[in-house]
Amino acid sequence: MQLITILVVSFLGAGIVYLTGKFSGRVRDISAVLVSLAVVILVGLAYNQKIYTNFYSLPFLNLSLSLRLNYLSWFFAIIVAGIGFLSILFSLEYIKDYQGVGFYYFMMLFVNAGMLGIVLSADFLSFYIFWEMMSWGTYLLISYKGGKAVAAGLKYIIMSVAGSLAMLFAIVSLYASYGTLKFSSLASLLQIASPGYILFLLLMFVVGFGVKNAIWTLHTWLPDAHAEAVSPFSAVLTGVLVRMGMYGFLLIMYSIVGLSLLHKLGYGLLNFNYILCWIGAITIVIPTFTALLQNDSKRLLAWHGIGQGGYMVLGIGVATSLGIAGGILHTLNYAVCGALLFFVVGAIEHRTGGVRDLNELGGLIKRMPVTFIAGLAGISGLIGVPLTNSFVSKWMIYKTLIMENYPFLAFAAFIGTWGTILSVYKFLHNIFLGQLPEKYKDVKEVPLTMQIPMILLSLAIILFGILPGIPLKVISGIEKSFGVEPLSTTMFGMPKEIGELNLINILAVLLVAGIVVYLIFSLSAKSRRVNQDDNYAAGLFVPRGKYQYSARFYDQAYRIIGPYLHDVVDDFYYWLVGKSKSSFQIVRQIYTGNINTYALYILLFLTLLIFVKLGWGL
Amino acid sequence: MRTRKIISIIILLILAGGFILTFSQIPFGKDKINVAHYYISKGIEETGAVNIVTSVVLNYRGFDTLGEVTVLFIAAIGLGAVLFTEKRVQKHASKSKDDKTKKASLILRTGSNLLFPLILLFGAYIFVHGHLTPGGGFQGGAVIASGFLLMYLAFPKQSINKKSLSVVESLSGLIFVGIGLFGLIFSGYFLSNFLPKGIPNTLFSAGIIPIIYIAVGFKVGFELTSVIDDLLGRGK
Amino acid sequence: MSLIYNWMYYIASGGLILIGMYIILVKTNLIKIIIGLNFIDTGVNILLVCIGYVKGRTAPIFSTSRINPTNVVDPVPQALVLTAIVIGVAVLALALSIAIKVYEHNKTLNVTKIRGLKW
Amino acid sequence: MVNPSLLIGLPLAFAFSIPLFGLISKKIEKYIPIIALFINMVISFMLIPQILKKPIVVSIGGWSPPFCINLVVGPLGILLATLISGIGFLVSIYAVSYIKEEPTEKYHILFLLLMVGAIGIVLTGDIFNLFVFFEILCISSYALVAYYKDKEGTEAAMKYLIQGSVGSSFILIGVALLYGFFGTLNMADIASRITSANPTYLFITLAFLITGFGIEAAIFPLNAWLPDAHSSAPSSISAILSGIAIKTGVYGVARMVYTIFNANSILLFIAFLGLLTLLIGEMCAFRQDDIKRLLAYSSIGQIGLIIFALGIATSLGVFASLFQIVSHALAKALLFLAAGYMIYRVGSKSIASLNGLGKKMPLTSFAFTIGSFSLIGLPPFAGFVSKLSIVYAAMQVKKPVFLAFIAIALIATIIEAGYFFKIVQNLYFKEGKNLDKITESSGYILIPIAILAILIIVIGVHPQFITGLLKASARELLERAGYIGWVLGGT
Amino acid sequence: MIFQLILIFIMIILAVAAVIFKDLINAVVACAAVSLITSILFYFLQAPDVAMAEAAIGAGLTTAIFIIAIRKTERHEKEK
Repeated sequence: MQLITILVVSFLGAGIVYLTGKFSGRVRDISAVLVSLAVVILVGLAYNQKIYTNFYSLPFLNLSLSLRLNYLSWFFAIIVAGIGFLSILFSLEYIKDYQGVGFYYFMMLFVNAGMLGIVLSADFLSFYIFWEMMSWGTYLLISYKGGKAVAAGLKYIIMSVAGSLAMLFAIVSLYASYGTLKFSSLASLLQIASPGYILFLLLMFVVGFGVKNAIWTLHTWLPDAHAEAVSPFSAVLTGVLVRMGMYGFLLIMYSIVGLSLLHKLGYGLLNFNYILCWIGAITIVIPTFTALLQNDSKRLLAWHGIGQGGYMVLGIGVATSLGIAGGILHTLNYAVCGALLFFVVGAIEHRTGGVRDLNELGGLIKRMPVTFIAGLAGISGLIGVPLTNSFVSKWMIYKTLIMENYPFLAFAAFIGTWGTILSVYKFLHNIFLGQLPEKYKDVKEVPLTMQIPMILLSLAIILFGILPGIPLKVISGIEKSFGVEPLSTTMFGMPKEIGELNLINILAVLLVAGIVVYLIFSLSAKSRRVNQDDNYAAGLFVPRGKYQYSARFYDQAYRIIGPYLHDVVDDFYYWLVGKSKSSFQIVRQIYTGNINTYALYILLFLTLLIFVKLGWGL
Repeated sequence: MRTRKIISIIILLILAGGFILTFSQIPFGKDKINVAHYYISKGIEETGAVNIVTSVVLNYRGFDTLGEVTVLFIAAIGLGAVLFTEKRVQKHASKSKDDKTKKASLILRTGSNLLFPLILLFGAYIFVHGHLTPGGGFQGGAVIASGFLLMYLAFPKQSINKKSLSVVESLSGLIFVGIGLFGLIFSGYFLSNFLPKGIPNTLFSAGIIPIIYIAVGFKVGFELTSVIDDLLGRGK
Repeated sequence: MSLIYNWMYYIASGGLILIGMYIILVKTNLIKIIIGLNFIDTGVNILLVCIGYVKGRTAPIFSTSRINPTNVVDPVPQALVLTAIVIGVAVLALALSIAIKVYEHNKTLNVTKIRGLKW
Repeated sequence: MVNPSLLIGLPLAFAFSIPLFGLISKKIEKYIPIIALFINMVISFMLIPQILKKPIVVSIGGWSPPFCINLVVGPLGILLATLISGIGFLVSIYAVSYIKEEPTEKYHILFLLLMVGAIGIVLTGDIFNLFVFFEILCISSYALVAYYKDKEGTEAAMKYLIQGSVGSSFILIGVALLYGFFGTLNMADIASRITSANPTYLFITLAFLITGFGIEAAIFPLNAWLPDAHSSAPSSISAILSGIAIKTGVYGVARMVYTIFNANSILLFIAFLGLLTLLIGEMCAFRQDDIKRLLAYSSIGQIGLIIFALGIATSLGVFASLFQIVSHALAKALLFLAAGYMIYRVGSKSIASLNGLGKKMPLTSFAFTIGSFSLIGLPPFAGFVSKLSIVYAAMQVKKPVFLAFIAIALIATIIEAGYFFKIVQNLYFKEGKNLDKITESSGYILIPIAILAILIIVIGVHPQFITGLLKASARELLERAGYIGWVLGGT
Repeated sequence: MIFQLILIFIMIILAVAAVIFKDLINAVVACAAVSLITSILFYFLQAPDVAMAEAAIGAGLTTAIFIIAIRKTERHEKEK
C-alpha cells in the first residue's frame, strides 16, 4: 500500500472538500468527515509495514524527496489521523455559524496532511517542506477567528519561522557537508562527525523543534495561540501539532544521532541530555503553576499543554529505555487528554455562547452530564490517576528518574503533578460543580456529533489506562528501531524485573473498594432532595444570587506566588521587538529625501570603491 | 552647509586623483586606433559614403543611431505626457493670455519671415549631404528646429498643428525601422545596406544612408520643435 | 610644453565633469542642478572626442581623394559623441519639464524644501 | 530560423506606428503593446530550444562581429528576454483597463519602448549599445514615473532622473575609458584583451561602471531613488520597474564583473554589498504603512539577496541568483499588480485601508497571499526553491565568512516574514470599514494576476521547467572563454 | 596650441562663473558660452560633425529650452 496514496488522499481531499463547499454545506461536511476517516483507515492498514519510496526528484540539487514508514512514524501518524478525524467530527456542529467555513475545513485537512507528510518523510528536505506547509497553515487557522487571534497568529508565525530557519540552516549545512539528506545514510555518516559539529546541529534542531514543542524559553506563543484559536483546532494544536516537535526530538536525538553518540557529547554532568532534562523539568514546574492562576479555561489548558510537554522532554532526556518509552507513551496520553479537555471547553463554549471565564461558569453538571464525564476523565488523565493512561507513563518516568538517581528532577516532576492536581480541580469545580447561574438554566447537552469524540477519547483514556500493553508494544518496536534495548512489557503493565506494575490487581482493588463505598452510601439514611432556595430564612427575602464561593479560586495563592510567575520570557521578546523597531526607525532615516544627500551617497560609494582597490591593490 | 561643501570637495579631489591615474594610461594624441582601421580603410567601398563618421554612425553602428532616434522619440512623447493639460484648461489659458502678450518688434517679425526659409534650406542642405560633407540628420534637424524656434519667438500666438508633427515623427521613425526590416528581409541582416552604393562623392551614392539621414533629419527637426512647443505650452 | 599639450584637453573634460558634480552635490536650486548635469554631459563628450584624436591628422572625411587613409582621426568616438549629445538634450528637456511640474506643485525650486517623499 | 533581431525591431516598429494607429481610432492603441509583446514572447519561446544547443550571434548590418554591433543571444540573454516579454505581456493586459489617466496613447508608447530598452540591454553584445538601450530604459521610466503628474509623482521622477543621469554619465565615462584602453567596443573583444591593461587603473574604470549600473540595480548606497519611484509610479509601471528594470541593472553589473573584467577579487565585496542591501531593505520595509512603498523596500531587500548570491562565485551561486531573479520578478510583479488594483478600489495606499479585502476581492487577495508567501520562501512556491538554492550555494563555499553572511540573510528573512504576514492578516482576518461597494476586479485585471500566481505555484512545485536554462546561463556567465569563443571564434 | 589653451582656460572660468551666479539667466548664458567654446574645441580636435552638432544643439536649443523653463519657474536662486 503506497505511502504516497495517504498524502495524495489527504491533500486532494482538502481540495475536494473546499470545492464541494462551493456547492452545498451538507456535502462538504460529509465529505470532510469521510476524507479524514479514510485517512485514519489508510494509516491504520499500514500497521507494521516497512516501506521506503522515492516520490519526487530535484535533479538540479541532485536530491530526491522520499517517504518511509516505521514504528515511530506509524505511531505518530495514527495519533495525527485519529485526533484529526475526531476534531473534524467535533467541528461539524461547532463551526456551523462561522463565516468562511469552507476555508476552515480546507485548512484543517491541509494542516493534517502537512503533519502526515512530516511524520512519513524520509529525508530532511521533504521533512522541511511539509514542516513549513504545516506552520503557515496553522498560522492561517490560528488567526481564523479575527480580533485578538490576529496578534496571537502573528506571534506564533514569527517564532515558528525563526525556529524553522534555524532548522533550515542546520539542514543545509548537513547537505553541504554530506551531500545527502536521507535519515538512514545521515545516521551512519554522523557517527564519524566531530562532537562540536554534532552539538551545533543538535542546538539548531532543538531551537527548531523547541519552538514547536514549546520548551520553556520558546513557549510564549502557545498560551495566546491556544486561547485565541477555534476550539477544535486548539485540540489538534495542543494534542498533535505541538507534538511534532516531540517527533523531531526523537528523530534527531535517537534515530539519527543515536544513543551512544549522545552520551559522548559534553563532559561529565554538562552533557546534552542532562541539560535537556533540566529544561524539561523547568518546563514542567513554571507553566503548571502559571496555569494555576489563569481564569480563562483555554489559557489554563494551554499552560498545562506546556507543562505536560515538559514531562515528555524529561522522559526522553533521561535516555534510558524506560525513560524513552515513558516519554513517547506520555506523548500519546497527553494527546488524548489535551484534545479531550479542549473538546470539553469547546462544548461549553458552544452551549454558553463563547464564555470561557471560569468565574462566570458553574453547576453545569446537571445540564451537560456527558461533557462532565468527559471532563472528569480528561482531568484525571491529565493528573495521572491510576486506571488512566498517563498514570502508566508518569509512573515510568518517575521510576526511571529514581532508578537513574536524579533526585531534583524527580522532585520537580512530583511538584508538577501536585500543581496539576490543584489547577485541574479548579477547572472542573468552577465549570461543572457549584450552583448553576440563572442564565445557564436552559443550557442543553451538546449535539451527538460533538459527544461522540468526547466519549471515544474518554474510553481511550480508560482503555490505555487498564491495558497499556497496546501502545507499549508499538513503543518497544520504536525502541528497537532506535537501537535501544526494548522494554519487555505485558498486556497489563510491567513484568517483575523492572518493578511490578500490574494494572489488573489495581483494577480489582478499586472495583472492590467502589462496591463497598456504594453499599455504604445506598444503605445509609435516605437523603431527601432539597431545592436550593426553598430554605427558611425567617421571612427575609432570599436573594437569588450565587452562594457558591468558588469565584477567584486561588486568590491568596495568586497574591503570594503571582509576582514570581510573571512571564519574564514573554517580556524579553516584546522588549527585543521594541528595540529592533526603534533601530529600524533609525535605519529608515538614511533616506532623507534630499537629492544632494543622495548624490553624496553615490559619489561616496564611488570613492569607497576606488579606495578599496587602491588600498588593497597598491 | 559648510560640512557638505568640505566633504564634497574631498570627494572631488579623490575623483580627480582617479581621473589623473586613469588618463595617464590613455596618452593624448597617440594613435590608439584599433578597430577603426577597418572603418577608415574599407569605409568608402563598403558603404559608399565619403564621410566616414556618417558611415560609422549609420552602417557599422546603425543600431546605436536607431536607439538614439528612439531616445529622442521617448523624450518628445515623455515631455508631451508630463506637460499634458486637458483640452478645456488649455483653451481657458490661451484666452486669458491674449490681451497682454504684445506682438514681437517689427524688425524681428520681418527678419524672421525672411530668414526662416533660408534656415530651412540650410538645414535641408545639411542632412541631404550627410554622407558627403560634415553634418547629417541630427545637425540638420537641429538647424530646422532653431528655425522654428525663431518663428515661435517672432509670433507669440501662433503654434504648429501638433497632429501633423506627430504624424511626421512617427512616419520618419517607421521609415528608419522599415529600412532596417527590409535589410533583414533582403540580405538577412537587420539594417544592412542593401541599396546600390553608387559612385562615391556624388549625391546619389552610399545606398540607404541618405534616405535614413533625410528621415532622421525630419524626425529630429520636428521632434525638437514639438519639444519647444510643449515647453511653451501653446499647443492646440 | 608637451606636458601641457598632452594634458590640456583632459584638464578641460575632467574640470567640467568635476564642476558638474560639485553643482549637484552642493547647490540646492533645481535648475542649477540640471545645469550641472549638462556640464557633466559636455565634459564626457569632450573626453570621448579627445580619446579619438590623433596628433597631426585631419578629419575622417575623404571629400578630396588625395587624403590617404592612414592619416585620419579615429571616427568611432565622434559617432559615439553624436549620439551622446542628443541623449543629453533628450534628458535635459525631460528634466526641465519635470522641474516645471515640480515648481507647479511645490512653488519652490529649493531642493531642501522638496522633501515630500522621505523615509 | 527566426532572427533574434526581430525581438527588438518588431516592438520598435509597433511603437513608432502607435501614433499612426491613433489617427484611425483611439481604441486600438491600448492593444498594440499586447500584440507586440505577445509576438516577442512567442519568438523567444521558439528560440529557447535552439539556443540551448548553440547560442546565436547576430550581427547588425552584415559585417563580421568585432567590426559591428552584434546581438549575442545566449542562454542568459534568452532567459531574461523571455522573462521580460512574458511579464511585459501580462502587465500590458493589466494596463488596458488600469490606465485611465488622460494621455493613454503616450503611456502605451513609453511602456512599449521601455520593454524595447530592457530587451535590448539583455541581448546586445556591445557596451555602447548597452549604454544606449540603458538610456532608453531609464528615460522612458523617468517619464512613466511622472505619468500621474501629481505632487509625489513629479518629485519622485525628479530625484530618479537626477540620480539616473549621474549614473548614466558614469557608465559613459566607463565606456569612454574602455575605448581609450582597448580601442574596441565589442564586449567579447574587450574581454579577450582585458589582460593587456594595468589592472590597478583598469579597476577605476570598473568602479565607474559598477556605480553606473549599480544605481539602476539598487545596490545599497545607490538605491535612494527606488522607494520614491516605485511607490508614486502607476502600479503597472512599478510592477515593471520592480520586476524587470532592476534586473537589467543586475545583469549589467554581472556582465561587467564576470564577463568583461573577470574581477574575482571584488566578488566578496559585492556579496557584502548585497547583504547590506538586503538588511537595509528589510529593515526599512518593516516600518512602512504605505503598501507600495513597503513593496518597493522589499524589492531592495530581494535585490540584495540576488546580488549576494551573485557574489558567491560558484556556478551554483550564480544559478541560485538567476533563479531568485525569476521567482522575484514573478512574485513582485504579482504583488504590485494586486496591490495596485486594491488601492485603486479602496482609494488609499495605507495598509490599514486594505483591511477585510479578503472577502470583497477574494481572488486578488488570494493571489497577493501567494505572491507574499513565495517572496518569504514558503515551500510549495517558487521563492522556497530559489531561497533554498541560495542558502545551499552559500553553505557549499565552506568559508566561515559566508556562514555568517547566510545567517544574517536568514534573520533578514524573519523581518520580511514579519511585515508580509501582517499584511496577509489585514487582508483576511480584520474587519474593513465601508467596503460595501467594492467588487472583485474585472477581467483584464484578473488574467495577469491569475497567470502569475499559477506560474509561481507551477515553478515552485516542478522547478525542472526552467532549471535547465538556468544552469546553461550560469555556465555562460562563469565561463567567459565560452562567451568570447561564440562571438569572436565563429560567427 | 596656445589659442586652444586660452579657450580651455576661459571655459573653466565660465563654468565656475555659472556655479557662482545667483541669477539663473546669467548661469544659462555662461553654460551656452561653455558649449560654444566646446564646439570650437571640437573643431580643433578635427571633429567637424560633432562641432556642428554641439553648436546647433548645445548652444542653440539647450539655451532656448533652459530660458523657457526659467520663464515658467523662478528666475533668481533664493538661498534659504
